[in-house]
Amino acid sequence: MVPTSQVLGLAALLFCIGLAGVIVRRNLLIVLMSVELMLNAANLALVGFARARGDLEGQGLAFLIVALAAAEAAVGLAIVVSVFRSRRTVYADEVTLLRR
Amino acid sequence: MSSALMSSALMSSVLWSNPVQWAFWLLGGLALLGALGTVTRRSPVQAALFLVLTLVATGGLFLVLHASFLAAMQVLVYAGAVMVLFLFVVMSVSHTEGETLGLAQGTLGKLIGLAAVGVLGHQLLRVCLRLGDGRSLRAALPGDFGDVRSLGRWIFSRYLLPFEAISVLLLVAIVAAVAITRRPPRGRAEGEG
Amino acid sequence: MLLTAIVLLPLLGALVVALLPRAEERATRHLGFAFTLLTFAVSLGLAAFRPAEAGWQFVVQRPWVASLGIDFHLAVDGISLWLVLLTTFLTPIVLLSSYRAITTRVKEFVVAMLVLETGMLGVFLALDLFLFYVFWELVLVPMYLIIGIWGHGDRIYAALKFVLYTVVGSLLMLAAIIYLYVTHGQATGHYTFDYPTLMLSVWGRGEQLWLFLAFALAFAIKVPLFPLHTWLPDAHTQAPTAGSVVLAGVLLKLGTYGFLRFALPLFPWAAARCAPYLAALAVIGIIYGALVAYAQQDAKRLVAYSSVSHLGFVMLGLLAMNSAGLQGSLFLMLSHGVSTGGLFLAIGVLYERRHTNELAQFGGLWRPMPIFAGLFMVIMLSSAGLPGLSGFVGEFLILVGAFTHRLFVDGGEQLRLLTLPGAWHWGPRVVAGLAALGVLLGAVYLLAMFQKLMFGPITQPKNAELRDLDAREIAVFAPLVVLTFVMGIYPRPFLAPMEPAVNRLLHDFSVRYAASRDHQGSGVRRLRGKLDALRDEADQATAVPPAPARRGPSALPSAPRASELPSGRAAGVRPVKPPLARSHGPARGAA
Amino acid sequence: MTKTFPLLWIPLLPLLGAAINLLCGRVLSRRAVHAVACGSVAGALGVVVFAIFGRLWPLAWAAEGTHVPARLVQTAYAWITAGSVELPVGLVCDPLSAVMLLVVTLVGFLIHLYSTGYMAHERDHARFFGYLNLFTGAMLILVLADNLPLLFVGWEGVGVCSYLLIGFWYDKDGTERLGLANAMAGRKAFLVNRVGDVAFLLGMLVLFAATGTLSIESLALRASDLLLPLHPLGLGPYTVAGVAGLLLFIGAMGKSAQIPLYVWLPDAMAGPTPVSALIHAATMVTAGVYMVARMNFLFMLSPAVMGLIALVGATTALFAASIGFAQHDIKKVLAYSTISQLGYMFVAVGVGAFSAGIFHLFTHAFFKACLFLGAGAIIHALHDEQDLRQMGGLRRPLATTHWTFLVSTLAIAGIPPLSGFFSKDEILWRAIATANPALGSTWLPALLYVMSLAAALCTAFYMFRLYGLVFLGERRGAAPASSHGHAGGHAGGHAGGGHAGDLHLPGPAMEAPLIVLAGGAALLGLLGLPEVVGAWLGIEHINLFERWLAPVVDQGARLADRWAGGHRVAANALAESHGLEALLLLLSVAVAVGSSALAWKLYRAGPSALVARLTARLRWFYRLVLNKYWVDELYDWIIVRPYKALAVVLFQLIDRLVIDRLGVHGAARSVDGVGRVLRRLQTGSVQHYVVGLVIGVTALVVGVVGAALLGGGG
Repeated sequence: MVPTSQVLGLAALLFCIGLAGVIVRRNLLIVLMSVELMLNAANLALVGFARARGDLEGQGLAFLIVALAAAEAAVGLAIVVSVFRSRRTVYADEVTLLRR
Repeated sequence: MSSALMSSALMSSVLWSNPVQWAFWLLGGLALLGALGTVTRRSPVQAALFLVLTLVATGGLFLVLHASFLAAMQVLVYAGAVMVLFLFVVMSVSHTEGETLGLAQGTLGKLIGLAAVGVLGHQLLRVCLRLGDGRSLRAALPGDFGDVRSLGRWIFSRYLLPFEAISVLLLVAIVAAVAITRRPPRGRAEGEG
Repeated sequence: MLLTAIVLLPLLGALVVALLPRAEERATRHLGFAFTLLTFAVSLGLAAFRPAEAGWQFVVQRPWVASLGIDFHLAVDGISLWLVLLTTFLTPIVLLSSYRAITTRVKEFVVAMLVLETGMLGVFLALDLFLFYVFWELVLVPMYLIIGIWGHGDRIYAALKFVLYTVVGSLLMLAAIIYLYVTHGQATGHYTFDYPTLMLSVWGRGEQLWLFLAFALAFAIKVPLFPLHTWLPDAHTQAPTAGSVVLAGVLLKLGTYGFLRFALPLFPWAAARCAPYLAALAVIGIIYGALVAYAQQDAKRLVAYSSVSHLGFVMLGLLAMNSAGLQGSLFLMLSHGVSTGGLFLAIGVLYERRHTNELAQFGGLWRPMPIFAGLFMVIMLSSAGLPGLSGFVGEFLILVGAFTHRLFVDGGEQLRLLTLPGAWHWGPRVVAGLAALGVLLGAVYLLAMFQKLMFGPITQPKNAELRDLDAREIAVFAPLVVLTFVMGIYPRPFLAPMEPAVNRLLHDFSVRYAASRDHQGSGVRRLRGKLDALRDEADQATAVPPAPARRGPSALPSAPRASELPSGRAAGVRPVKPPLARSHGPARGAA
Repeated sequence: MTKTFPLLWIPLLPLLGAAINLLCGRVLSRRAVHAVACGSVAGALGVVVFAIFGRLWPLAWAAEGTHVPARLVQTAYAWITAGSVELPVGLVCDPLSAVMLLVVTLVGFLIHLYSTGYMAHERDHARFFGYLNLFTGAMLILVLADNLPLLFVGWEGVGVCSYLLIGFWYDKDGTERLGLANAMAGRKAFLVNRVGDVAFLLGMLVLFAATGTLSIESLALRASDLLLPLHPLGLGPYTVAGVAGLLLFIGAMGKSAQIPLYVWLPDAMAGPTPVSALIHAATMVTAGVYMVARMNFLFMLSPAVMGLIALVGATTALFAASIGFAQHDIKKVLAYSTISQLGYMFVAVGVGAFSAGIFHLFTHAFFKACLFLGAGAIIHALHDEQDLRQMGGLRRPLATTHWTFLVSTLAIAGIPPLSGFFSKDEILWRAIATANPALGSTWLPALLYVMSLAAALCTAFYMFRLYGLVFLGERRGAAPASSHGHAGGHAGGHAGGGHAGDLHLPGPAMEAPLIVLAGGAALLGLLGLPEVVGAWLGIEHINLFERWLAPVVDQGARLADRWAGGHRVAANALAESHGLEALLLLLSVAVAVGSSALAWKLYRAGPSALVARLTARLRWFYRLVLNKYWVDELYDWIIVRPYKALAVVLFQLIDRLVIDRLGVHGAARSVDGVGRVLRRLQTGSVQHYVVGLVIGVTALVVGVVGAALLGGGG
């Protein structure tokens, strides 16, 4: 018997930590990890809801999100690798192709 | 923030006698610890390991929340496949150890960002905690709540389309990863995805 | 149906031409020329126009974007009739003239010209404000390319200046159009861009002013009115001959046409308020343009400034808001299209031979190229407003219109657009007098140019053996020169179809003015019944036409009595009593 | 008394000729071009003669006594109709226009004929004859028009033709100076005319605004409107007739070379001499006089303007005549004499003696055309030598020219019984015998008379000076090398003309017109014998010319009596006494003969020593006159140069600097600046974008949450 409020609060905390990581860290790998973290937090929240409402909607979504996270990780990492190949770095602020 | 959590916890009276609750606190703490580690560790490897900790802890939380199948998925897919993938990449990429926690350039922007995150978190917590208050959970859940059969039936009946879509997405992602990482000059495709 | 064909044929041509292989330059030219000719031929179908009728003819109306109330609504009346014909008439000539001048990217050029023609025709024919705006902007793109790609000198600067100037204006206009659309929709529940429908409502004074200014800015830039004219000389000077001709011949008329069709009738009260200032600008433009033209060393630049001067005349005639003035303006638009177009063609001929427009480079050209000189002279004199040639008719009517300017609105009140508030009622006379000065100044710079080009001995050996016009070039000039004579000697057929349409517009103007005169503040008021209904009754000068009234209880003060409306003749300058008499002291023995 | 008649053919024929010669002149043979040119004008002459003597004359007889003028009319088609403007191409031939028609077609035809000889060697003679025909057509339109705008068409048409013909030798054998000078002269003529034309235009506008019509006939019927008060520029009140009349008269000033707009005429002599004869002596320059006479009802309604006209005329007459003293260019002398004679005509119309004015116009057309053509023959003979100082002793070699020239000189000098005497004397008499209520009725007549008489004195003097310097004495100046030919150079023999020494003798094509014109100059005066003669001979209405014009030109007087309550220029007390008239007649004869004799004496054998001494004594005055009072220079300084400067300044200052630099480019630059600033935000680093995103989300959440909590009463 866990109060939903605590579950959601926990999820919120995880989410914010992940977000902070995305913002602060320069290493693209760690940025990606932080993203995973955020997705994870979302999952947690969903499951919490499922538990609270007593139906499987949330869990279903969470399931999908897990798959999504996997895909995202794959593509993201691929990008990191190719970026690293092309310019020998994995630091976000040294990759400014979006300028111009 | 955690003080807010504590206070709300104190408000709900019956807690202290409840092992499930204890489990939740433990696992939650571990998850937070892992998360903080992930974000703060300088070497990617360590960060990855901390992330694993978080993921596993979350799996535990899923169990606590009657999502047994998801818990299994979490451990298998995340803590297993995804993290292995991460470690592979980390190994193949970062012989650039020791990133200084990047407050060097764009510091101002990052600080603003952090502040924003702080505000955001505070708001979210306010909502969550209020939301939970006084809302009594359904004590009685079906026994098979969240196990493979129920969830599977549920997915393959009602969520079939999204499910298929997701599978296609995965496929696309794999192809994309291959395409992105193959070296143009020598057409030698190496599927690091 | 006919109109749809006229508008879309050039576009079709553009598509076909675009499909041709780049190498086939001759074929491209001929095909493009053929399409413009075809368009002209089709537009001759407008001969079926019934000149006695005031209303819209050849109407095409089918929903385009039904959800937004946007129609594909084309129609022609006595006002747009000749402008359409002018466009379809000028474009083939221009393409023909560019055969030798344009040698690079021929295909793109032809396509651009064809698209341009569609745009111009659309502007003249569209009765749906949105459609109008689309065509209005459509004109911009090909012109930009024509100047920017095939121009000379720092063409990029000129092209950019042209586009920026125009866009600034037209964006404001778009905002105004949307405002009309929304407010009209909210007030009547009928969301539409349809011009005739919108004409059935009047907007409050407060908003009229802003709406009018938004429209007026867009049009004034196109005209161009005095302080907004500096894009014109650059555009003209840098543009290729064909560009200059279309620019002077048709594009400038888009502005004046816009004033006549939209800005003035839609917002009569604001128009009446702003007219004196616009008229002042117009007259300044007339004199200023003529003066500055005299200072030019570059033939094209000189003619460009002459356009500023002539278009000042046109604006003055429009603002006179009486039958003579409006018809004069329309006529001068045509005449200016022919004569100034001809001048640019002639200068283009010289440029082809000598690759310069510097007046100093020429002189004594009459000896080597007499045919050219003769044709040039006729066109030049027509542009100088010589009686017997096309230019004079328009200028004369405009001066009469402005000089005898008065407009019955209702009852005793007569509205003098051209009188500055608080100024003595001699405003119109003075304005017309100053404008008449333009006739003199026009002769000054044109004769100076002609002398520098043609007279005196040949100073530069290169000029001695210049070719005279060949058959193709004569074929280019002949229609223009003939038209110049015809329009000057027998202008009646040109004026006849204008009269009913113009009177109708004047009638609408005065009805709408009366409706909006005491409609302070903002908001849309429907005119009960259709203006046409009002018009019919007004024309047969029978009982009091239904008062323009707001939907709902309170009605407007009664509309002008039919007999006082400027219906038919009364709209014009015919003095019931001599205006001078009426405006000065006791009218002894008047009437 | 109105009949319709196909008058349109009269202007149409020359116009057709012009079209033919201008379009395909270069492929036609010289002979064909001449045939077309002369033929078309001859045709017009034929139609005119038939119209006048076959149709108009009987009508006039029938209408004798009544005030209704006989008129032949035709409305060809509706020209401009817009709003209330309704202008037909309406032609009318009444006694007044009949006179003009005769002059234009007859003199015109003779001059065409003459030109076939004079321009025999011109390179593009087709262009010349085309222009000449065009001019004739335009002039005929001007004369026949029954409404002002149509008249204006002819009015400006002749202006253009004169522009073209003055600048005809635009490159004068490639000699830069002369060629450009000719072109400039043409331009000057056109522009000065345009100044007048603008005033004319405004005059039409005023009339239209006041009466709502521009047809001359219906204007005459709106006399009441013409007398309405008018406040030009809020000043006033003047009458419509006054303002409109003034404006129209300014137009006439330009066309008829009156002070201050006379400056173009002397320069116009740059054109070929037949042009000077036709346009700048016989026809075009008299258009102003014709117009005033045509609009006599308008002018009679405003005595002030009439007085002004008379004064301007008298001043011009005297002023121009004085300049005539000292010119060395034979054509310049004649030009100034033309201006002076035009001044006479304006004196006439200014004192309401319209018929006298037209009569002088009529005679002047003949003797002045004859003089110009004679001068042409001389110049032709001397290989384009125009300087009097190079002439002399041409009496014998150029016999025909000499006699015709002498007759015309006598005529213009006012020696009885030649035509000039009668016409000029009529004007002098009416000048003193007329009172103008607007201006002092006592001093004005006297002043006008004195000035006119002085002008007559000068005229007689400089004309005989001219005659003496050209024909009497011995040939001065070296015989020019015959290689120095005139326009177009000499190719082969002369059209009928032979050579005597170094002279080209004029051929019959050139001499016939001279003789006809001289005959006219001698005899036509008899059409307008003064009343005093009639009194002696006991013949009523001996002045046929006045009788012929009366129905038209007395209209104004009648209207003024009816509407203005007789407030008009009218005959004063003197007019009654035939004695005085006879006295003044003798006086003017004495003056003319006296000064002619003096000139004869002084210049019989070239400029005599006495002349030299006089000029030495009056050096300053001589210089002043020689330089035409420096009027051209004055205009150059106060008008031309400032105009050019203003143009340049406006262009550079307003257009370039204020509007473009500050306005347009300023705006552009400011936009550019803003862009630079904003571009800073685009760092391209992902994380900054994320920050932006987070901030956005946060804002949203805060908003939503805030709302929710408030809504939730929390």
